[in-house]
Amino acid sequence: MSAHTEPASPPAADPAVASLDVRGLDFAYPDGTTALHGVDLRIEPGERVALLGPNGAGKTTLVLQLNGILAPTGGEVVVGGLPVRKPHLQEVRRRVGIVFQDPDDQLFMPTVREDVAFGPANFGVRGDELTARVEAALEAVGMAEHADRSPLHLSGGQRRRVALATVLSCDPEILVLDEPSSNLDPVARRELAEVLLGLDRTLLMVTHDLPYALQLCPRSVVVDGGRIVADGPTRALLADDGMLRAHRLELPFGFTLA
Amino acid sequence: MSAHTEPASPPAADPAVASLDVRGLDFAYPDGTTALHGVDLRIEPGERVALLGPNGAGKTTLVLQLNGILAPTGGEVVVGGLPVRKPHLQEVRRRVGIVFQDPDDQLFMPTVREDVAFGPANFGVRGDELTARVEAALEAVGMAEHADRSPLHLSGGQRRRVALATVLSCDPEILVLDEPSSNLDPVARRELAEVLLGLDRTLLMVTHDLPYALQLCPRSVVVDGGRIVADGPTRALLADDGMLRAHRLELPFGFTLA
Amino acid sequence: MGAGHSHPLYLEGSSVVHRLPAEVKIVAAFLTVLCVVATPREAFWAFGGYLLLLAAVWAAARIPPGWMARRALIEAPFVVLAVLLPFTGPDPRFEWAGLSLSHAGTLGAWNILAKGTLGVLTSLTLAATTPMRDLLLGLQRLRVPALVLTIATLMLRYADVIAGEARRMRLARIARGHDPRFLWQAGATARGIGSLFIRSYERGERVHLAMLSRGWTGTMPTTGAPATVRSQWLVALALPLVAAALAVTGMMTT
Amino acid sequence: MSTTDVAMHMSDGIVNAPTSLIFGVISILFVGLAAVRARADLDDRTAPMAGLVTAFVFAVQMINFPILPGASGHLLGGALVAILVGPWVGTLCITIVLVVQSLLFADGGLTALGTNVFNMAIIGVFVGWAVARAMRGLARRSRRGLIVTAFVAAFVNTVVASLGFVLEYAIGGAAGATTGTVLTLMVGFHALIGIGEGIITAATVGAVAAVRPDLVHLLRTAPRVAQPAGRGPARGEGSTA
Ligand SMILES: Nc1ncnc2c1ncn2[C@@H]1O[C@H](COP(=O)(O)OP(=O)(O)OP(=O)(O)O)[C@@H](O)[C@H]1O
Ligand SMILES: Nc1ncnc2c1ncn2[C@@H]1O[C@H](COP(=O)(O)OP(=O)(O)OP(=O)(O)O)[C@@H](O)[C@H]1O
Ligand SMILES: [Mg+2]
Ligand SMILES: [Mg+2]
Repeated sequence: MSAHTEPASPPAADPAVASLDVRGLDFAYPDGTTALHGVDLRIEPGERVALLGPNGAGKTTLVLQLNGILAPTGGEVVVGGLPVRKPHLQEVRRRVGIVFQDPDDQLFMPTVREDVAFGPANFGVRGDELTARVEAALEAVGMAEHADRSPLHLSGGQRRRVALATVLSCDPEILVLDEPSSNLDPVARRELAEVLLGLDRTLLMVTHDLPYALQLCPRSVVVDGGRIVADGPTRALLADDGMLRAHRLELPFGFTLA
Repeated sequence: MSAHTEPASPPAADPAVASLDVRGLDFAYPDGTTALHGVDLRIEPGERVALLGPNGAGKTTLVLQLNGILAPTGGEVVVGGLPVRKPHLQEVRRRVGIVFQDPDDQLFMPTVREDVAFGPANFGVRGDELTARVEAALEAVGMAEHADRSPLHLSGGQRRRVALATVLSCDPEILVLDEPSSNLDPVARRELAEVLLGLDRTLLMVTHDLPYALQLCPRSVVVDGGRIVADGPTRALLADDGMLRAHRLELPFGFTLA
Repeated sequence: MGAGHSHPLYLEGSSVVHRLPAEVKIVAAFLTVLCVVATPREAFWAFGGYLLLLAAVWAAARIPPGWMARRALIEAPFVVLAVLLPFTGPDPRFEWAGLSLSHAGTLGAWNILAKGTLGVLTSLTLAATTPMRDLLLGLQRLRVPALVLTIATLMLRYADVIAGEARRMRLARIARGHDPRFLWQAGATARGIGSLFIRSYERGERVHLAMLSRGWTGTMPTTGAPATVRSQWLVALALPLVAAALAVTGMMTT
Repeated sequence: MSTTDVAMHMSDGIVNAPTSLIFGVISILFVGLAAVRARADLDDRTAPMAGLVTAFVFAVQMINFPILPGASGHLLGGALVAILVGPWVGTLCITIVLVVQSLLFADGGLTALGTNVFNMAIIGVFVGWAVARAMRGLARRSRRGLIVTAFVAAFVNTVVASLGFVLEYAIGGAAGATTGTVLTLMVGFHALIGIGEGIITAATVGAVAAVRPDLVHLLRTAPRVAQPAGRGPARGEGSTA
C-alpha cells in the first residue's frame, strides 16, 4: 500500500548514503541498566531487515534511538546522511516512522481518524490529500469501518492496527516496526506482510516470529545483551542451529525450513 | 510447574460440576458496542481449551467476565458451581487467575517481587510459603534475577513474563491466559508451553498462534462477532479450511499440519 | 471525559446556543452572573426573573429542565457557611419551627443560596453547550497566553491518561483478590495516589514522545474553525443586557 | 454530593460584586506575570510535566476525604505544584484547574473565579513554595526530609489560603455573619483539611522522588540536567526545532 495516491515524496536517496547508519552506539538507562554496547549497523536504502533477539536484548532501546527519542550515551545515529541531533530532529522524524511496541503509547486522539491524520497534518499535508492518505492507511489495516470510534475503546488487535495506520499515513522513507504482528489475527498478519512487501521503503522490523522474518526480510540482525551478534541473510541465520540456540532463538513447533 | 512446594490447595473439584459454565451470556460496552451475544460454553475440570477468533471477536470481553471484572448484561457465568456475582466475587477470583492481554493492566507494585507476592498475600498465604511461591513463579518464567527491579523499567517481553508470574504464584484452579505468548522470545514461548503442560489445572487460553493452540490445547473454541461459531478438537478445527477462512484464521507461512 | 471531545456535563446538540462561539458564551455567562451578584438580596422577584431568563436559554438550547435540576442538585455548593448562618448570625432573632434564627443570618443564607444556585445554573448552561475543544479555542480568542493554553491542552489530554492508568491499577488489584474497601484507608490511598502519579507521568511522557515522533511542534494542527461574527456577539449579549436591566431595577426598588 | 463541601471553591454570591471585580483584576495581573516568569522554567520538555501536574490536581480534587461527619474536603494542590514545578508554573497550573472547573464543571462560581484564583493559585502556591524553600536544606538531605517538608508546606499553604477567604469576606462579605465567626470556621476546617492535604502531598512527592528525583523542582540545582528515566522512551531530545 502506498498511503497516498501520488508518490508525493519518493525516497530520492543518494545510493552512496546509507539509509540508516548506526555507529558505535552505547546507551544506559538512568537507573544504570546498560542496554546497548557499541552497536554498529548500516542499512541501505530499500533494504528490509529483521531485528531478532531474546527478551531484554536491547531491540526496543535501539529502535528508540533512531529518531532521537532516546539520546545515545556514546556513538551516533545518522539517517540518510543527517545526524540524529537537535537541529535535525524534525526532519529525521519526518523520514523515520516508528510503530511502538505498545499501541497505547501511540494513540491519543479522540477518534481513530484524527489519530491517523495527526502525523501527516503535522508534516503539512492538508485537505483532500490528507483525507486520501487517512482513508488509504485505514483501508490497508482493515480499520476503515471503525474510523469514528475512540481508540481507547478498541480491542487489543484493533489498537495495534490503528497504531500501524498512524505511521503508514505519514508515508516515511524509513519504516521501523517494533513487533508489528503481535496481537494481530492470522489473516491480518498476512495482510500486513503483503502491505509491507508492497511498500518501496527501507524497513527495519523487530520480531520474535522467525518465519515472519524469513517471509518479509532478506536480511536479519541478531541482538543479544546489547550487542549485535549475527548479521546476514535470514535463511542462512535460521539454518544455523548453534547460533540460534545460543541466543534463545528457535524455529517454532511444526515449522519446517523448506 | 506448581508454584508452591506442597500441593496446598488441590482443585478438589466435584467431577459433576463444570469448572467453568457460561450460560447465554450477553454483553454490551457502555458506549453501545455489543461484544457478546448469547455465549454458551462449558469447560470440565482439567480441560485445556484454546479460544480462537479474529481481532475484535469478543475474546477478551469473554475472558473479563470470568472473574466478574465485567458484569454481563444478560446470562450468567458459573465457576465450579459458584455464580460470578457479588457475594462470591472474592472466592471466584481466588479460583480463576487471569493473565491480561496487556501486562500494564497487571503490574503496579514498586518491585517485581512485591507484584508477584501481591496475589497470594491477598489470598492469605504468608511467610515461607509466600517466599517459596514467589521464587517458584519467577523461576518458571525466567525472571528470578530481575526480582528487585521496578516492573515499569523492564522490556516488553520481560513485563509479559512477570505478568504471567503474578498469576502463577496465586496457583488458581482455573488459569485464563489472554495471548500469553505475544512479545515472548521463541524459547520463552516454548518454556511457557512446558510450564502450562506441567500444570494440572483447567486452562483457557486466547491465542492467535494456531500451532501453539494445537500444541497445548486438545480442544478449541472459535469466537466471531461475539458468538461461538465452532467448538471441537483442535486438530479437526485446524483441518477445516472453510471454517478457518470464514473467520479470518489460517495456518501460518511454512507450517504443515503433520 | 474524552480528550478534547466532550466532558461529563456536555449535552450533545446543534442548537443556536451550541453553535455560538465559546468566547461569546463565556463573556455572556460571566456578565450575567455579575449582574446576579450585584442584585440586592431583598429584591426577591429579580431572582425569579433570572431563573426565567435562564429557562428561556434552556428552551433555545433544548436542555430539559429536569436534566438541569438534577445536575444543579449534585453540583450546587451547599456551603457550610450558608447552612450555619441562620444560627450563628447576629441579633435580632425570630422563631421558626421551634428554632431561633437570626434575621440577618437568614437573609445572608438566602443571598448565598440564591446567587450561588443561579451561578451554578449559568455555569451548567455554559458547560452543557460547550465541548472542551471549543472552550480552548474560546480562551485562545480571549487572548489567554499561549503557554497557558499549551498546559491546558496537555492537561485535558493527560486527564484521560490518568483515568486510564487509575483504571488499570484498580483492575490489577481486584483481579488478584484485593478488597477495594481497604483503599479508603488514608495511607493506602495516599500511596496509591503516589504511584498513580508516577505511572501517569511515565505513560504521558511516552505518549508525548510519540506525538513528537509524528512531527508535533506544540500546537495542534489548525482545524479551521470559522471566525466569530458580530451578530453572534449581539445574540449572546442579549442575555446579560436583560440581566442588567433586572439588576438595575432591583437596586432602584429596594 | 450529600456531604458538605467545605473546601475552598467559593461560589457566586459570597462576596459582593465590587470585591469580586477587584480580586479578578489582581488575579489577572498576577497570572499574566506568572505566564511571563514561567517561560524561564518551562521548555518543550517540561511542558508535559506541567500538563500532567495540572491534570493530576484536577483528578485528585474529585476524591473527597472526610473531615467531620457530613463534611469533606479535597486537595488544593498549592504546595504540591510548587514543589514539583516551581511557583510560577504552579500558579498557572492551579489557575487552569480552577478555570476549567468553573467553566466546564460548574464548580466554583464564575464571578468568584478571581477570589478563588487569588486564594488557591496565588496565596496557596506561593505560601507552599515559601515554606518549602525555607526547608530546602532538610528536603535535600534525605527522602524523609523531603516528605516532612512536603507535609508541612501543604499544611501551612491550606491554612494560610483559607485566610485569603477571610480577608475577602472582611472586605466585601455579602452574608450576615461576623468576620470573627468566619475566621474561626474557616481556619478550623482548613486545619483539618490541611492534614489530608499534607498526607497526599507528602505521598505524591515521596513517590516521585523515589523513582524520578529529576522531576522535583525543589531538588533541582541551578541549570536543570535532563535526566528522565521511565520505561520506554526516556531521556533525549524531546524538544523540536
Ligand atoms: N472498552 C470498550 N468499549 C467499547 N467497545 C469495546 C471496548 N473494548 C472492546 N470493545 C469492542 O468490543 C468488541 C470485542 O472486543 P474484544 O476486546 O473482546 O476483542 P478480542 O476478541 O479480544 O480482539 P483482539 O484479538 O483484537 O484482542 C470489539 O468490537 C471492540 O471494538
Ligand atoms: N525504562 C527503562 N529503565 C531501565 N531499564 C530498562 C528500561 N527499559 C528497558 N530496560 C532494560 O534494558 C534492557 C533492554 O530492554 P529493551 O526494551 O530494549 O529489550 P527488547 O530487546 O526490546 O526486549 P523485548 O523483546 O522483551 O521487547 C533490558 O534489560 C531491560 O530490562
Ligand atoms: Mg522490545
Ligand atoms: Mg483481546
